[in-house]
Amino acid sequence: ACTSDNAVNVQQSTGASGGQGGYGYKIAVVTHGSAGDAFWSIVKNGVEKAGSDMGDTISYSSDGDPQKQAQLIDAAVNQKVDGLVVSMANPDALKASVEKAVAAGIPVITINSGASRSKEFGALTHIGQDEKVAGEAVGTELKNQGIKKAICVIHEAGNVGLEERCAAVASTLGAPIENLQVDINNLQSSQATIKAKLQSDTAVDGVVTLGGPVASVAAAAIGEAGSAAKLATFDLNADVAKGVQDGKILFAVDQQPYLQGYMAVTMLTQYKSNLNVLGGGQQVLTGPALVTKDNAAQIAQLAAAGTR
Amino acid sequence: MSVGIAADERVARVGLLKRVLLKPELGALLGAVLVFVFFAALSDVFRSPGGVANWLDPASTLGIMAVAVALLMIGGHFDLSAGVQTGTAAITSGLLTTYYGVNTWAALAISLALVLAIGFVNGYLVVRTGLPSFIITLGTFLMLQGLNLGITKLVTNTVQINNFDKIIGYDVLHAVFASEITIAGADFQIAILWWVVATIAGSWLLLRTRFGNWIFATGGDANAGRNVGVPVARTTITLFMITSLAAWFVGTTQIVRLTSIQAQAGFGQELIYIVAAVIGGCLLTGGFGSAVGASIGALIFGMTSQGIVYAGWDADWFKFFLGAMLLLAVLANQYIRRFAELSRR
Amino acid sequence: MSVGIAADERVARVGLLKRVLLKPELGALLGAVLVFVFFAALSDVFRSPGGVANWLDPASTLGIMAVAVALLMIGGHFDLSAGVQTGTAAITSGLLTTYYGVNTWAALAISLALVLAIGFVNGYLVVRTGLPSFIITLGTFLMLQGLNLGITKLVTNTVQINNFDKIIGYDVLHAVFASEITIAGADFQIAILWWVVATIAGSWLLLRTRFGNWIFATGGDANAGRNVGVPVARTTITLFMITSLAAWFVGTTQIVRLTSIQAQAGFGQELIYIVAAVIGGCLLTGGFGSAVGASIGALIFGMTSQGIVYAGWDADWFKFFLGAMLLLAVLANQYIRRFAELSRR
Amino acid sequence: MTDSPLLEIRDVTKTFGNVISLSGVSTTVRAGQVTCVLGDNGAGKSTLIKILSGVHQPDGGELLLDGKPVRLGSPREALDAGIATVYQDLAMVPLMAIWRNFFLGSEPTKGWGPFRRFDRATAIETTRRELLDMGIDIRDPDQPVGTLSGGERQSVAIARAVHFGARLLILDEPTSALGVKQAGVVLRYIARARDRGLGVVFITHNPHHAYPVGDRFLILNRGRSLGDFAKSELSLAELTRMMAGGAELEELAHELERDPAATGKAPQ
Amino acid sequence: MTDSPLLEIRDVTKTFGNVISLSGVSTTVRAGQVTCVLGDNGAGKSTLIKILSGVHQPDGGELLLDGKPVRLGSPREALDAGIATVYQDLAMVPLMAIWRNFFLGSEPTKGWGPFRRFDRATAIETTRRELLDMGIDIRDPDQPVGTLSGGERQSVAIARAVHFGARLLILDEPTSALGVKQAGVVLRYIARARDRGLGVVFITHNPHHAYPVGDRFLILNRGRSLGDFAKSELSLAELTRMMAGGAELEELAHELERDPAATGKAPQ
Ligand SMILES: Nc1ncnc2c1ncn2[C@@H]1O[C@H](COP(=O)(O)OP(=O)(O)OP(=O)(O)O)[C@@H](O)[C@H]1O
Ligand SMILES: Nc1ncnc2c1ncn2[C@@H]1O[C@H](COP(=O)(O)OP(=O)(O)OP(=O)(O)O)[C@@H](O)[C@H]1O
Ligand SMILES: [Mg+2]
Ligand SMILES: [Mg+2]
Repeated sequence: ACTSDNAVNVQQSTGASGGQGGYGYKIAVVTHGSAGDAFWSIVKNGVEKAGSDMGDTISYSSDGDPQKQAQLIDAAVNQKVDGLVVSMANPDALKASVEKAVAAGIPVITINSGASRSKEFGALTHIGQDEKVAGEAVGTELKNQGIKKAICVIHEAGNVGLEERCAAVASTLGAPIENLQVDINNLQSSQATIKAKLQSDTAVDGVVTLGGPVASVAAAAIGEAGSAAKLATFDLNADVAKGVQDGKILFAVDQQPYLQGYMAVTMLTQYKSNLNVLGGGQQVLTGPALVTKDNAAQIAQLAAAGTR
Repeated sequence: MSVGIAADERVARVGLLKRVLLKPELGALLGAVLVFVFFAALSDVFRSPGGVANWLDPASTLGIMAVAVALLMIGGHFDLSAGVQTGTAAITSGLLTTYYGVNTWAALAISLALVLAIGFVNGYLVVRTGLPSFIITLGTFLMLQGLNLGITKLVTNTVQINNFDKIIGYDVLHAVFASEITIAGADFQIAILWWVVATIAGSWLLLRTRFGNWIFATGGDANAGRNVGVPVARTTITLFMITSLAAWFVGTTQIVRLTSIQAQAGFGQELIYIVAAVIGGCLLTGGFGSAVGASIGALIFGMTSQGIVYAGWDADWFKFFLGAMLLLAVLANQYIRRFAELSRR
Repeated sequence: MSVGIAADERVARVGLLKRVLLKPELGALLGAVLVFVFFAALSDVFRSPGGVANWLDPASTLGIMAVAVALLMIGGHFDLSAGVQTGTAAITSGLLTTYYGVNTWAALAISLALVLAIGFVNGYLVVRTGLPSFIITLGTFLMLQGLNLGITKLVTNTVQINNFDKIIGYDVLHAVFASEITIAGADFQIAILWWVVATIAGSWLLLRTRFGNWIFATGGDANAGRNVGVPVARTTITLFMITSLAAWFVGTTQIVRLTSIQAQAGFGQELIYIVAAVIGGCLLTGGFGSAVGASIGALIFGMTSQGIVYAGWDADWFKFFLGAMLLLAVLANQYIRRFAELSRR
Repeated sequence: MTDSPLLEIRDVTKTFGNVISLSGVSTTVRAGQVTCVLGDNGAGKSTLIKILSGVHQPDGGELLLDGKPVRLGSPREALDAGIATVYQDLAMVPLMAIWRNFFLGSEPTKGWGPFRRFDRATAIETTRRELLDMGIDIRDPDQPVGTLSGGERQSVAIARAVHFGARLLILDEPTSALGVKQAGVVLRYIARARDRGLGVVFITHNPHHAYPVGDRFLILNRGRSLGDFAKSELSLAELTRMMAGGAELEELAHELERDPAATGKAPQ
Repeated sequence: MTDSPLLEIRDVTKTFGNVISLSGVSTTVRAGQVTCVLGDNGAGKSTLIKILSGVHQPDGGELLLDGKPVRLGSPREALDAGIATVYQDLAMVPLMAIWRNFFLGSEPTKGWGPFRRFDRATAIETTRRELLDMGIDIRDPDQPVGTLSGGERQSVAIARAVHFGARLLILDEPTSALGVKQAGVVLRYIARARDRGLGVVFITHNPHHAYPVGDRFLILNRGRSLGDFAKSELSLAELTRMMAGGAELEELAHELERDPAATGKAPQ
């Protein structure tokens, strides 16, 4: 018997559908997030919502390999899009392609990473901030909690963004911090690895994870290892929001990825139609905001809907 | 001129030890002992009951897959989609129950039927087209990866499915797939038990049944097999479906254990399954190998990947140590076999 | 009773078309045409000079690797470390020049020597131990991945190396590895030229030299080859070193083009090289295939991955489309060959 | 003679792409008789045999089993119809143990339902016995077939076919790799099978092997039949002559002997 | 006779693990003479041959080439010493074209430096000619060896060894898969090689093939030598008898003929 009251995840539809008619611009978004990455999936949701709100046509593509990302930018330029949104984890690698887009008269907005080089390449503005800022916020907060020794769980070896986050945490923590590598695609084994670390090094009293799914298994691992370590994480999802509410997770740092995507498209649309640039070309910050026990409840519902 | 079987003058004596060493599994077993001793010497937590329970855990799900993949490899094929299928199974069960309110058991049955169908399609295409399974399953691997993400995104608007613990009957599922058994003060996952069961079942199938004989023939020389009446096509398709069955089991274990599943789950694990099977002595070209060997391969991999953490080595070098340990394990295994073969053949 | 060669009554006539279709490369070529027509119909940018230049670009570096990997596969081996070696080469050159101030040419020579040494070790271990190359190179793959990350982290404290454009002689390097040639208003990467050169060189090596004959023999039946005096060990090692050479070239292209390199560069590409070779008709079991075929395989892959973007399909489903296109391409290829073989064999 | 032959081959034709391997070949095999197929290398003997054993399907002509047209779509169907074959390439899996190869495709089982299993003891015992019967005393039935000598391997394949051949036994050059003693054993096997009432198809290049046991002789040349004779229509000498090469051996013997004066004149 | 033989084999022993394949076997091969090695299946003939051609190294005993002890560490070394072999398993790569197989390992080249290349035209032409010489008229030298009939394949291997055998030619059962005509051609080849002054080692199960061309006969049984005879010491009848099985064939012929009354009594 199929009873739909068993459907525990069914969501309320959020937001009204996009404006009819609209501006009709063609906007390409090219990021360095790997497919299926939780953070970038929220950015994509923001981009698409803005597209439907503004009545623009969006094409979103991404590749973690800088050379391939550059080729995707070239493809967008070939298609003569009206605007381009780029995240620049490796600005040097994208320089030629971004400049080519600017030279072709396509307005470019950079998001997430690459703030320092944005202007130099000829982008209108930058939205969001480097992982560094968020990382420093986490480090500071953990320092306030009196953490003596921490581990930073990297779930994709060699990923620039993740490494930046850990490095930034280390820079403000003022206590020893060790990186630990796990495999995001095998969370069960990730849990065992985190547990192994906590079992073998009982001095660890702080755990930093860099994404929602890993935070959940880290919480479980802390419990199973009988460790008293405190857990902080980057990025949100429904489980993380709940974990924060339950006190299993100390706090989560939120860069509001949805906003990075949404605002980039909106601003390009406004620029194309009205030559407006928010902040007059200065970097627009989207965070970091700390999600703690106090505000987690409100956000949980939104995280489940994929907008926070 | 003919001599009794028991005393052929052309056969020299062979010691029991050397006979034992010749079994491929036992070479791998010695490798496993070596790895264990190595890490046990470096870290006493590693050899404590809690430590053992911890590194047996990742080895268990890997082992279940490795046994199925080993059978497939002995039958002469690869399944690159095996890892992603674990995700497909879990995502299907998760979406059906938590989003569409389908009855838990019906949902599990549907997801099982789905992955078995995928296995069937893999096998059917391989048999029908004669293309290498590597390329066929790479195609399904990519397609499933896209489907897992695309559908999860479409339905949930996020890249993961939560709240699996809220479904009806979760208690039963938890008991079957994710309960823990306390031995010597440490909690051992029930998956370890299922791993042992899978290994025994795989060995039995391979060595004691007609189907096992067909597996060896299909991988060893499909043409010769066909000529003496082995149903090569049916054997191949069944092997792919067995792999899918294992993927369903492991995927279900995962979603029950974690109560949530990600769209990318299982991606990239297919190579690790193959590695475990190969460490355990399976030939990549088919026709040779064992289920027990594959299980020991999984054990070596599990011990090594967790052992590095227990030993406290720098995480940046993790992959380096992992690679070095793997290479050492297979080389030691090989060396032992060579040594033993010097006195038999 | 003996009849002249030209008119053996047992040989039926075969049309030229069918003869042509039988070449494995031509089957793949038709697949490529199919893919091209498909995307060209969906997007006119795809078929514009700019679009062509764009999808030829990823195909070119992939193609260079695919040719080398195809030779290795024809010789009966895999190199899972091929992708990571491109990163190793680039990281070595990058670190030596930008961090240690080594002369540019000396640094390039050192990095070349290093990856050739890696290729030698791969080959030597495979030849010496008799273990499958899959497992040996998986070991070096993991080790190199760890080394690339560990050393980059150690020296730069980040995971990428920048400022390669600040080194002495960068202009020359840029002209050789990363300049662009404008044809019909579109900028074509010089790598496309090198790709053509590599394909011709690979074909020549394979079909016109003694070494090529040895490659086929090594992969087809190493034992038979050994018995008639083919230096199987030397051939195998050389093939691994050729793969390393290609990896060095591609890695250098990458760091010169991007002026920076990431520690994880090249990781995961090894499978794509193999896919390209297999789409192009190389047998996974060795002994059969062609360099031209591998190049066409790279072309199909490049067209498909960029074509999906030009067609404007949702990125979440990217992998699904990629998988479906690959499967269709190989199936079409296979179908054409079967059809042609119906009238020859 | 019974009126309806066990197997009748009518005008069978087979082409591989543009190679015509067989064209318009006919013969009959009767129960309790041996039909020999003779001919040069590449004459199409193995092709004919593969059609009889279901490996290939003919492009033209038909096969009649007990007078009824049959289509042997696969080796399995042929085996089920009681036709067992010793292939020229032996159809053995080199990595598998002798006893596993012996029973491959026709494994004896015991137990029932999910516990139905390969009856190893029976299989090993039978293998050892059947091979001993052939004069092959294997050291270890667990030895992989790939490590046997060429002749040993051939003996295993023959023993297998004899064991499973219920009505028709086909042997493609079974004696070519065998020693004199073993070849004798095989000929005796063929005679014994014949006497048990089986039909036998026997391919060989050696007329001295064919003539003693054969009842009919089908002679192929370059894919065509040169004739299909009963033993009564042919003498050994005629048979040998027909096999393209004739009494050449005798003549050759003289030719090969060198002129005695030259003997020992070994150039450095 | 010259005093120093081309090749002398002294007390050679070879074991594989616990299997003793050869023990204490000796013989000589002289230039311009044929040494035949005869024996049952599994007697160790192929093992001896593989020692002579560098595939295996003996565990005991020694080989003397021109009176000097040599160690043939690999097939390449044997080839370089002028020893060419036709292996029982032929040593051909099935997926490669005939002409590529023919010249495998000894490819003719033209051009120099980086432009040194395989001389295809010469290779194809030579292959075609050498095979025609053997009476094999191949349709297309580009055909993969795997699609040839068993006998055609054997002919290619023999033609190759004859072409490359500079001083010593070894043939392991070269005639076993051949038709009468082709077998005759091979025997003539052996005689011709002998007359050109080459030493030949010839393995066969057929005394009728061995006796006409042989000068010495080494008879093996279960890895041991039963004796090493010059032709003058042995008649064909004695040789046949020694080959375990003796004049059995004759006798067998009678045995196999059934009692005439029974003929035709074909059980249904
Ligand atoms: N699968 C195939 N594809 C193409 N040609 C084939 C195939 N099988 C056989 N032939 C060709 O058909 C012809 C007959 O081959 P077949 O094997 O039947 O000869 P045969 O009489 O058994 O010879 P032998 O005495 O040497 O075994 C040969 O010329 C062979 O090359
Ligand atoms: N590589 C090996 N490993 C183990 N045993 C072997 C090996 N090679 C040969 N033997 C054994 O050595 C013995 C002699 O084999 P060999 O091949 O020399 O026989 P042969 O005289 O050539 O027989 P045939 O006439 O059947 O070809 C056989 O019993 C065989 O099983
Ligand atoms: Mg034949
Ligand atoms: Mg032999």
